[in-house]
Amino acid sequence: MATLFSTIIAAALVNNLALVQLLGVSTLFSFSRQFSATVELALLSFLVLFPAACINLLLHALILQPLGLEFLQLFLFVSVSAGITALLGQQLVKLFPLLARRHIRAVLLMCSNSAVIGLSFLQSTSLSSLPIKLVYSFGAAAGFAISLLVFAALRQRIDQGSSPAALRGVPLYLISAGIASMALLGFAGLV
Amino acid sequence: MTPLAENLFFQLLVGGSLLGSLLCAIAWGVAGLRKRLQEQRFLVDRINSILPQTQCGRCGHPGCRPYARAIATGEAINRCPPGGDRAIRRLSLLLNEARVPLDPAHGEIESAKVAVIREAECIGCTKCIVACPVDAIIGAAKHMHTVIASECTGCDLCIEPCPVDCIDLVERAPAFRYWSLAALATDPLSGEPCHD
Amino acid sequence: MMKQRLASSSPMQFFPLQTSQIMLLVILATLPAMLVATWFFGYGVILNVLFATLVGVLCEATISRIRGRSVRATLADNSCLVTAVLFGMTIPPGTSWWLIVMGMVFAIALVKHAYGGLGQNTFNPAMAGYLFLLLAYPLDMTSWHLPAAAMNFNSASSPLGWQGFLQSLGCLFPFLPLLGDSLTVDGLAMATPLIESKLAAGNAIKAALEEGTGLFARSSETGWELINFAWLLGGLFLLVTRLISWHIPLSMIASTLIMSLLYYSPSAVAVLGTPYLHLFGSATMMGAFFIATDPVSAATGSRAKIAYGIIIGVSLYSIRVWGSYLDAVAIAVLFGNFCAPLLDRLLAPRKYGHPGLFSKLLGDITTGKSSP
Amino acid sequence: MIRQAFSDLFERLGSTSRRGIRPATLRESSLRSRIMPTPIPRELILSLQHYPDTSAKDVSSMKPCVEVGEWVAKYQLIAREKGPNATRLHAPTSGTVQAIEEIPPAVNGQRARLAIRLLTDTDERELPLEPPSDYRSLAPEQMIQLIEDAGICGMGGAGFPTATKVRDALEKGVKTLIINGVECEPYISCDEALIRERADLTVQGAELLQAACLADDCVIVIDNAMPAARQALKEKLQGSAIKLQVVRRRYPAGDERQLVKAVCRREVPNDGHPTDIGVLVQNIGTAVAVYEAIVHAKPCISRIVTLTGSALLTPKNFDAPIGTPVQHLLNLCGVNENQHEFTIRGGSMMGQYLMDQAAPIEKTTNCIIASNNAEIPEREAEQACIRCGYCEQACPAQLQPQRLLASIRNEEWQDTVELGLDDCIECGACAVVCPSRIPLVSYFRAGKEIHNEDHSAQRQSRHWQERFQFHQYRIKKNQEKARSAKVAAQSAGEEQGFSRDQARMEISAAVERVRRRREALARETGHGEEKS
Repeated sequence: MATLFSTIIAAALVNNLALVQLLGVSTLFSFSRQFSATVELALLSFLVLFPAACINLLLHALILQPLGLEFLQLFLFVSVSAGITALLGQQLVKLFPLLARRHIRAVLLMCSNSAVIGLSFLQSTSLSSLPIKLVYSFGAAAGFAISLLVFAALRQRIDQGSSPAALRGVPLYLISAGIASMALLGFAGLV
Repeated sequence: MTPLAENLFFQLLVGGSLLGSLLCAIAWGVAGLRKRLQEQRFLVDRINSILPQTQCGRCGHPGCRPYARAIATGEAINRCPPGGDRAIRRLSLLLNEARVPLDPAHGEIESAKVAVIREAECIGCTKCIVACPVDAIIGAAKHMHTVIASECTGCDLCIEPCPVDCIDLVERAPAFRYWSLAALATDPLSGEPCHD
Repeated sequence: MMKQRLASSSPMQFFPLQTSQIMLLVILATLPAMLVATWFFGYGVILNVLFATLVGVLCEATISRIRGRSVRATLADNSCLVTAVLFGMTIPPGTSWWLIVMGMVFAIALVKHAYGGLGQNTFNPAMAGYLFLLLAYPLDMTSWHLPAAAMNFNSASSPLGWQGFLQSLGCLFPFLPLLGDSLTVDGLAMATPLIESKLAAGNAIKAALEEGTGLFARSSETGWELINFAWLLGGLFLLVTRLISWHIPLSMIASTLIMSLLYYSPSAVAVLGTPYLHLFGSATMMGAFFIATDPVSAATGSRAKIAYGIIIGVSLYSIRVWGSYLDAVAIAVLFGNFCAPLLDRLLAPRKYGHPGLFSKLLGDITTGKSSP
Repeated sequence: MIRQAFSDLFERLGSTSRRGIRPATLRESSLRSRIMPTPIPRELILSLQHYPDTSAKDVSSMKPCVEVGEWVAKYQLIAREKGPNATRLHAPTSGTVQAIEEIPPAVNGQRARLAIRLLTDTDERELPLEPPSDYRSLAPEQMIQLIEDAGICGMGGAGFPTATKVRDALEKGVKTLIINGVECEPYISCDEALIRERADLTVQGAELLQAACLADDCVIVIDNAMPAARQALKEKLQGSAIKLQVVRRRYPAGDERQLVKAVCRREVPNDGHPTDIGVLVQNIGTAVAVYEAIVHAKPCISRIVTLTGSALLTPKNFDAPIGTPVQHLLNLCGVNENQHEFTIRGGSMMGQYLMDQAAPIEKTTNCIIASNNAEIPEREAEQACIRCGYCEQACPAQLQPQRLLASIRNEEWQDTVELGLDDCIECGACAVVCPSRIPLVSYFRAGKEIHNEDHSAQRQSRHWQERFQFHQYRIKKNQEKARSAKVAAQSAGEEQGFSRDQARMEISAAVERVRRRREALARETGHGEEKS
């Protein structure tokens, strides 16, 4: 129980993909104009991140490693995540036209998102056991989705302010992300 | 003596309650999602309900619904002058797109209009009656026509067909508005903006 | 005059307190802690605060000038003073002037005015400035230069004497030829007000056990309790006058207390600390009453405030005990600030006549749509 | 100054359990004397537009049924309601109708409205009243009819027609009738004076109202700052089934929804009325007017108005005829001209500055404050919001004014809907406690106006959509008809038949058009009635 918990905390908070590892930061800034849209985007990104990381992990552990084909991993990771995004996008268009109209670009760009690939790479080099890696993937994906939500709420507050024109928008988001990173850095060593 | 937090029973308790609340949250999320997804089906209807329904065709489509269909498949949202900023704002929220100014190629934002027939000049040709998309013009052949003001959308489709040019578009009286945000934004004492 | 009045709207009566006066009252509430800290650590504390205020005011004036705003109006809200006082009290007394300048400029320029000035910053300026310094200059921020007298409470001279004042001034401005060779400043790596139990725990408990609590013995090791009580006193003043609401302090202190009770084990006191130490042996009181409650960067709304306090309290304890950083309050508060907008959104109060979260939840689950 | 600040802060200390604020009460001066009858002024101005006060499209909600130059007797009906949301108007005294004309707006945000100018004579000749022989045996519907005939509207503030409200309650079935005697505004004392001096009428009015709406029980609610009224009510209520409840003085405790929550511990649904949860709320002044209407069949021609403020020599309560110019009442109190800088209609919390001293007292006017800058200082310049949350603690609708403000300033209308801008009751508690002196209520009013425009635009577009769909349907049908006619003509092979068919079609189309025109006209007028 304690290991499970600490793994999730480690993945979601201490090694947060977006704000500590700085992977997939573009998703934080570019695709979430309103909060309700970000909730959907967070869900979609979780739906891409978690299965992709799991499949990548399993393929890596069950096929690449035994066969000694680890040089293929980048190719494999990219094609798996592209396949998952394509599948998701297709289903969206078919079943949920409004959702697709709102997020199709973000979802398609996620196939080459560094968060997906980066998570898979981090996992493939880590030494922990396969179940722990799967739990870690879950935590990391959930942490990414939650940081999307937190940042969307923060962005809305920032946009409401009367900041100087030169700093309005992305510069201020970057400053905020920096300060937030500083705070999350403080959690280092927690697990 | 181990701390309370390392007690197995305590851990199970906390873990169980956390898991339980997680499950509850998921159940809620799924239920909420189901509701939201039910709204998904009628994308064209939802877009159409935002458009002003003047049926003026200035967007390049023969009516509001065709334009809504086009928007659903990816057309720009800023081609509706009668809808103006309000429609663009609501469409951008619905479709999660950037708020863009109105496309000037399709006309400019105007205040609401209403068509008025100069009744003395009307020859009763019924051409405008045929053209009106909302049946707001009444009158019979060879008789004077008139516009039901409350039904008129101000689409100007009746102007073109009129052979004697006896139809005018006049501005509707704007809604009574007293409190203005612009006035609030300036300091009454110094006249400077209170916040920028 | 009369015309404007006619154009204005109800209500026509107001409570007499204004923002600037509230800020002054907050500063008033910090006075006990400032005095106690001075009593223990010498004039360095007050000098820090004064110098930080000077830098802060200059910085704020410059920026509002650049932004084309009325300098007088910007300074008149007194918010910069509160930032300066809190910042000055968190950094170690006896640091050099440039550290204060960097921290204050970071706090005012980047954390406050970049976001649009008072009321619009999402992070607490004082804490962000402090954390910036801690990450950038860890050694300077953990070295405490105290007058000789404050180091050794058996010494004959008082740190509050003339000698102590000159020594403190010399620490702040090392280039001043104040005392010549007679300047004897003890450099000591130890806890700042925010860096606590890891280093201070063993010493404080040892001192308390061996020498009795010795509340008024002027010792940098046992002084923390008194300083915390002073913060608590100031905090209670704020509570009683209802300048702050009880939600944040109470939930933050309670969650810290519960965490430390859960993990309390007499055999591991040196590592995990005692509940008493977690509450009064460090900066918990200051954080709970003065830093986390900064209205601009905190959550608003009572439910959101409670969640915000719990997040800060739990991360405070976690960082202190398991984290690798020494400072906990600043990090925990900044993390809380980061979460605050989301908490505001998710835990907004139930509007009158609207279904509450629970009934909405039930309605969602049972019918698939929210009840009216 | 600082002492005042502290005492106010401690005052707030007591208000933890419920939202709202506790401004100091300032009713004493106007309660020193008894309610004064008002000498009839030379001219009465009877406004024909009273509900709703500000946003109506029309200049009048009543139709005058007298002519210019006509002589009217006291109690004579002079205007009838046009739609469901208006009441009738009776002549408060005898006199000649001098004019029916538009008068300028009395306060901010109001439009010009139609009014009857009545030149009074001194004889006060009245129509004979026809009171029911035994008012105790009247059926509820008859009582409501009497209330409607008397033209009574809510005396508390909004002025909703009482008969409509009671009828609605009767249809839905109510459990509790609440008689609202809580006055939460600092200055207004008309309700307190009324209870103090006419407690028996109040109680009888409450009993009649209870009989009219068939409520199970009836509660008279007053606040704890009116001991004399409490004593008087206690005496009159001995042996009565009506209960007396005393709530803590707090602003805005007298608001209908707050009162329901305080008495029944239930909240009124946001999109409903108190009658939806089985509660009917009526003001204490309304109860007295109902008594007069049912027992004596006397129409509502006067009301109690508080005149107060530091510019008046003798503040007091008046029993003023509807239509009395404010100036007339001010003169009766004696104005210290040096002190008098402005006049407020309504209380200091929800009232508005009076633009014209000649404006009349209306059925909803409860207070006139003549004051100056020393007593009611002007709002200081607006400063930045520091999100202190005091407004949130004060908001009786449990909204988050600070977040609403940010959304309104940034014109994020979607968010303002979610944050409940439409639930704001504009009580002003948030603006009172704001340390940054932000005129929050003005922002909310501006936001609401834009909301309203949005809503009406949406309604309009929905309507147009229906019309367009019908248009398309009609064209399709006509085409089909034409095609079938053509087919028939071809089969007959007769050119003549074809032209006859066409003629028939044209005739039927013309008939159709006329029918639709009638329908449209009917709908239009129907709309007009609904709106007014």
